[in-house]
Amino acid sequence: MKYSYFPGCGMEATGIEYAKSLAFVNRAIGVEFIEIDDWNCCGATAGHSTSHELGMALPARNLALSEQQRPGMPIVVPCASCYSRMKYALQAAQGSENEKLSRLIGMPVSGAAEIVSIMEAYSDPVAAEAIKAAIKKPLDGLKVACYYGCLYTRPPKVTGMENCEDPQAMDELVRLTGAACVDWAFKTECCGAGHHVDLPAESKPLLYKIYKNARANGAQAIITACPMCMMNLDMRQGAVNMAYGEDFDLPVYFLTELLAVAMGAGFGECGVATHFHPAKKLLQNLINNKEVV
Amino acid sequence: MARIDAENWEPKILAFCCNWCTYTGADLAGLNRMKYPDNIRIVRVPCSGRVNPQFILRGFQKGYDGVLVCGCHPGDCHYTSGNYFTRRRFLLMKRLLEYAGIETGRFQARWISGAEAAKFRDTVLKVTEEIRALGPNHRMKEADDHE
Amino acid sequence: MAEKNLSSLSAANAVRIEALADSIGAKLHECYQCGKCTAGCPMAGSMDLMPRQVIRHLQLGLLDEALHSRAPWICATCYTCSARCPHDVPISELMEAVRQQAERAGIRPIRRSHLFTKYFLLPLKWFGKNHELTLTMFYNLASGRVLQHFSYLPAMLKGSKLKIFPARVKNREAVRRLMENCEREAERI
Amino acid sequence: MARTGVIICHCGSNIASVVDVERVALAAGQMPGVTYAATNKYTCSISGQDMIKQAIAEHELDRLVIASCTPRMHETTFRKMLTKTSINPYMLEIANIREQCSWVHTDKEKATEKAIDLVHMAVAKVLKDQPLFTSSIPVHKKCLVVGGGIAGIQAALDVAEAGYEVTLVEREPSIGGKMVMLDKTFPTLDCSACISTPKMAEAGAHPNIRLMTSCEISAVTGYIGNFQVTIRQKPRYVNHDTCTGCGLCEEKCPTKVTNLFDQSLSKRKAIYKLFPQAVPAKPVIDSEHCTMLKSGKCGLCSKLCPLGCINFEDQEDFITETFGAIVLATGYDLIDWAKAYPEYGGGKYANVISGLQFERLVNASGPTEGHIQRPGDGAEPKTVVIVKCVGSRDPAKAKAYCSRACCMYAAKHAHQILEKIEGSKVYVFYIDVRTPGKGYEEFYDKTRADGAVYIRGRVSKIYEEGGKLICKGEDTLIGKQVAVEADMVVLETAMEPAHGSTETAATAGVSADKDGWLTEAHPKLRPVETQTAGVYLCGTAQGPKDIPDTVAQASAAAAKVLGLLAKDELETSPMISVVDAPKCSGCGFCEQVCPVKAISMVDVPSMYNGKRVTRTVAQVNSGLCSGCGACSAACRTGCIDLLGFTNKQILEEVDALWQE
Repeated sequence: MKYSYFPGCGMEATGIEYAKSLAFVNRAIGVEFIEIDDWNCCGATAGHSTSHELGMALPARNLALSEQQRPGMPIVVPCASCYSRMKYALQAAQGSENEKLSRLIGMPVSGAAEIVSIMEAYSDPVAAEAIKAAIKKPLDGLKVACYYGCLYTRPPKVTGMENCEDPQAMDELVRLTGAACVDWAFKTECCGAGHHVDLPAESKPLLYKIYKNARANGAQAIITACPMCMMNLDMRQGAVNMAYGEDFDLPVYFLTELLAVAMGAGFGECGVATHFHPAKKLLQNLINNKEVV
Repeated sequence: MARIDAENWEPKILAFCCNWCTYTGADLAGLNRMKYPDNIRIVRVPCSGRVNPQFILRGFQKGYDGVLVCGCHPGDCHYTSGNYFTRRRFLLMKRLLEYAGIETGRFQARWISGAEAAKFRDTVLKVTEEIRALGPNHRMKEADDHE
Repeated sequence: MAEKNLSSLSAANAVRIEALADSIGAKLHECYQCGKCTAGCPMAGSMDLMPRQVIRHLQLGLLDEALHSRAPWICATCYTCSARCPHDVPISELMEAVRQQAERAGIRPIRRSHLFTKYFLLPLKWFGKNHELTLTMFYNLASGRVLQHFSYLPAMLKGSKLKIFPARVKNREAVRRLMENCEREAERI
Repeated sequence: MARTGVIICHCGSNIASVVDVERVALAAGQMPGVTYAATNKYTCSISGQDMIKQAIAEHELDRLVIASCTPRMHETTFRKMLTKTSINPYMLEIANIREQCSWVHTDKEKATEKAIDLVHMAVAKVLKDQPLFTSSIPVHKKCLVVGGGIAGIQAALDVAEAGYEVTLVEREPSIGGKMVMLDKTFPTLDCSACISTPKMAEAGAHPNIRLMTSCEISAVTGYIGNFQVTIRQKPRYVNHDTCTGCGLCEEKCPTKVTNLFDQSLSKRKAIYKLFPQAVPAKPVIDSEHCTMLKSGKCGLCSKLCPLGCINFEDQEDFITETFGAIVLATGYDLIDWAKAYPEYGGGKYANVISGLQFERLVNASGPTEGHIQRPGDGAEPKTVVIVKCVGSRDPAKAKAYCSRACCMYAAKHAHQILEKIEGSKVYVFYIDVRTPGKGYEEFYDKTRADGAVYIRGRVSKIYEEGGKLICKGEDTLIGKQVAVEADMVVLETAMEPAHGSTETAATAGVSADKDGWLTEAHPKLRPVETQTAGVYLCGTAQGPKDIPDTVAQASAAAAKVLGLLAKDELETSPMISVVDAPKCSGCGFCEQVCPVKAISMVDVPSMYNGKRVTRTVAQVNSGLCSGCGACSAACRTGCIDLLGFTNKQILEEVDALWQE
C-alpha cells in the first residue's frame, strides 16, 4: 500500500515520537508513506480563525501538490488538526469554491484525492491483517482509553465519521495488540490543545475532566493519534495534577507507539522513552512480567 | 363464630366500598394475591355518596369497632359529584360521633382508586392497627341480651 | 443595561450579519434557541455570552454585542455544538466568522488570543511552516508572559522536540503570495 | 317464606384451597330462609349453571346466593342464566369469597369464618330483594345540532349522510361560524372559505338537514332518545319562503351599521346578509338599527321588494320538536382584550388589532379586499409586531389556559405579512411556541425562514410615539430589554366560550367548567359524551382547539349519535331510585344532589284533613337516573330509595355480621 503523505509541522517537532513509531510500523507491515514534496503548514486554528480563505488555501496548496506529484493517490494525514484542515480544503475544492482556491494558491486543485487518517489507513483490511501478523509482544493485561479528540470526528459532515460520539476505529486497532480498551465517556471531548498557549488556565479543566473519566473507567493509559492532543495530554498532566491536587498517572501513547512496542520495537526506537509524563515503566513492567511467567 | 373474650379480642371493621373504585381496587389486591388482615367486611355500594349516615351508626350499634367509607378520588367519581357529598357528610359524621363520645378514629374515609390495590391493602393494615389500639367499641354497642 | 431598540438598528448591520452567515452557509433563523450548543460546550464556563446567546444576538441584529463578546475567542473550535445541533446550524463556524470580523474591525476582547494567532502566522509567512520557538519567543514577549512554558524547555530539547532552526518550504515565495492573496480576499468582503 | 338457594363455588382450588367450602355450605344451610345449600367445582361453567337451574326447579327456590368470585366478574353471567329459570334475575346476590377472601388471606380457619360471614351478609340481603324488571324506552331517530360553525356542520352532515334527520340550529342569520371569517388555514394555507363554503352549501341543501338560522334553543325536557326541545325562531322580518335573495333591498337600504362579521372594520346595511356566501343566501333585518322598526320611518326595502317578502310585523316563534340525540357545538368567542390590557392601549390605538381582525384584513373578501392596511389610516404597515398569549396563560388578567391555536395562526399571520408586504419586518413576541400537529413545527420553521423574528418574552407595554407603536419587551434569551417601533400590532387573543353557550348547555343539562367550557363525561375515555346521556359535544364548545381537531371531534360526536339512533329502543337499568310519594316532604334536597338531573319536583293532588290540596313531591325520571343513590342518602324522610341497594338491604347486610 502506498500513500501520499502530509506529515504536518508537528511531526517534525513535538510529535517526533509519532514520526519514529510510524516509520517503524510502516516498515513492519509493508506500508509506504511518500512525503509530499515541499508541503507547507496547514495553518491550523490560527489560519481559519484569521480568515475563511486562509483556512482553506494553506491546506489546499498541499492538496494541489499531491495531485501534481502523485495523481489520485490517497493522502494520509497523521495529525487530527491537519486532517481536519485538509478535509475542509478538500470539500471546498470539490465545491463551488474551487475556482477561488485555485486562484489563491496560484495552481490548479481538483479535490480528487481521498484524505485518510492513520486510523483509516491502518484499518484497511490488508494493513490490519499485516499488523495482526506483526505483533510479537502482545500487550494483553493492559487497559487503555482511546482518545480521538475533536477533529478526527467533528463535524461529521466534513470528517465523514459515522459515529462521532463513539468512534471505534482506534479501539479496534489497539485491540490487535492484545490490550483492552475501556468504554469511557470522554473519547471525543475537546482537550483544549488549541488554547494551550493563549488560554492555558481556561483550558486546564478540559484536561482534568478527561483524565478523571479515563481513570474512573479503569484506564492505565491514554492512546491518541494526534501530535497536538499528545502534547497537551502528555506535557500538561503534571500541571493539572498540581492545579487540582491530583495524582493522575496516565502515560499517553501514540497509537503507533503502542503498535510498534507490540511489534517488538525498542522504547527508544519508537519514542516511548522521551515523553514528558514517564511512559516507559508501564509497558516495560507489562512485558517483563510476562516474560517471567 | 367464636365467642369474643377480652384476650382473643379482634377488631371488627365494616367497610363501605364504592363499586367503581375501591371495590375494584380490593378485587385487584386479590388478583395480585396481596395479604391483609381478615378483620374487614366489605359492603358493596354503587357510590360512596350512597352511604347513608344511618348505615354507619347501625354499624357501631351492632358492635363494629370501626367503620370505613371508601370511594373514588375527589374529581374521579363515576357519577361526577357523589364523593363530594361523602366528604361533606364525613365531616359532619365525625362531629356527631365525637358528640356521642365515640373516638373519632373509629370512623374513617379513604379515597382509593381501582388501580390502587396496594393502597387498599395498606389502608386495611393501618386502619386495623389503629382500631386495635382503640380497643373494643363498648360505648355505642346495643346492650347484649345474651349477657 | 441599555434597552436595545431593534427598530433603530441600521440596515447595513443586517447586511453585515447576513453576509457573515452566508459566508459559512449558516441560516440563523434555523436556530430555535434550545441551548444544546451551550450545554455541550467545553469552554462555556469561561465565556461571557453563551454560544446560544451569540447566535441570538445575531438573530436580533445586535452585531456589535456579538463582536465585542469574548466567547468567539474562547471557542476551541471543537465542533461539538455543530455536531449536535438539531437544526444543523454550524455554530463553531459561526463563532469563527464572528471572531474574524472582530479581528478585522480591530476588536480584540482577548488580546492574548489575537497575539497567538498573529505570531503563529509569522513564521509561517517566513518559512512556510510553523516554528514553535519563533512563535513562543514572540508571543511570550508580546503577551508579557516571558517565562510561559519555559519549564518544559529541557525536556523538549532532550527529546529533540524543539527545533532551534526552523524547517523551511523550498518555494517560500508561493506560500507568501498565497497568504497575501488571502488577506486581500478577506478584506474585500 | 323465602326459599333461598346458596351455592358455594370451589373455583377449582382458587377458593377451596383456603376456604373450607363444605363447612361454609353447612353453615349456610343453617341460615334463616335458606332452603338449599351446596358447593360446586366451577359454578360459572355450563355444567355449574345447569346444576343451579336443576336445584332451582327441584327445590322451588325463589332467590339465589352465589359465593364465588367478585360480582364484577360474573354477576351478568348469572343474571342471564336466571332469565331462563323461574327466578327473577335481580333476586340474586353474590358473596365475594375469592378476590376479597381466599386470595388475600392465608389462615384457613379465619378465611372460612370470613367466607361464612360474607355468605351470611348476602343471604340477609337477598331476603330483602325484590323482583326488578328492565324497561325500554323508544328512540326518536332525529338529531338536534346546536351551533352552525364547522363543528356543527360536520356533525350534522355525518349524521344526515347516515340517513337520519338532523335539525341544525344557528343563532346567526347564516351558518359558517368563525371558520368562514378566516382567510387561510394553517399549516397548508388553503383558503378557509374555499373549503368551508362547500360544506355550508352541502348542509344547506341536504335533504336530511333542516337549517334553522336566527334560532336558539330555549328549553329541553325529557331524556335520552326522547328530548323535547323548544326552539325560538327570532323574527327575521323577511319571508324566507318567498325571498329569492336578489339583494335589491340590501343595495338600497339607507342605514349603515358597523359590520361585526368584519370585526367592526367595515359597514353593512340594516337589512343584510351576514356575508356574501351566506347560507341561507337570504337577508334579515337588524331590528336594532332598522329605522322603520325603530321609528316607523323608511320602509324602502318593503316598497322595493318585487315579491313582497318584507314583513315588519314578524314576531318571534316557538317550535317544539322531539329529538333522540343532541349535539352541542356552540363554539367560541375571543376575549375582549381591550378591557384586560390597558397597557396595550386598551383599544385606543386603531392600529392595535386582534387576530380575527387581521384575518378580515388579509381576506380577499374582507373590507380591504385582502390588502393589509392599517385600520387607522389605510397605510401599508412595514413593521408589524405580533403578540401571542394575549389573555391566554395569564391567570391574573384573563385566562389561565393555553388557547392552543394561536401559536400556529400567529405563524401564519407572520408568513402572510412577509409574503404580501415587500420589505416588511415581523416580530413575534412569544412565551413558548407550541406546534403539536402534523406539519405544524415545519410551518413554524418556514415562518422563521421567511424572516419572522421570534422574541421570547411578553410585551409589557405598547404606546404610540411619533406615529409608531412602541412595543417594549424583554428578549429573555439574552436577558436584555428590547423595543420595536411598529406600524401595526396584532394581538393573538385568547379564546373563551361563545357568549351564552353555558346557558344553552345548562338548558340541555350539561355543565361547564370554571371557564365556561362544556364538560365532557370523561376527559380521556368519553371525550364527546356528557353527563347527560344522549347529549354530546364537539368543537371549541368543549375547549380551545384548531380546525382539524374540531372536525375530528365533530365526526366523533356524530359516530356516538349514530350509535344511539341505530337502536330502536334503549333498555334501562331497573336499579334506579324510587320515591315513596306519600312520605315525601318536597324538600328538594334530592334534586340538588342528583348529578344527572333525573329528579324534578312535581305538584300532585292530595287529601289533607279531608280537603283537596296540592303537594310538591320528588319524581324520578327513569330514563335519566344512573343509580348512584346520592338522593337516597340525602333524603331526610327516607322516602327515596335505590332499588337493588335499598336502605333495608344494606342495613340487613350490616346486621347480619358477627351475630352469635
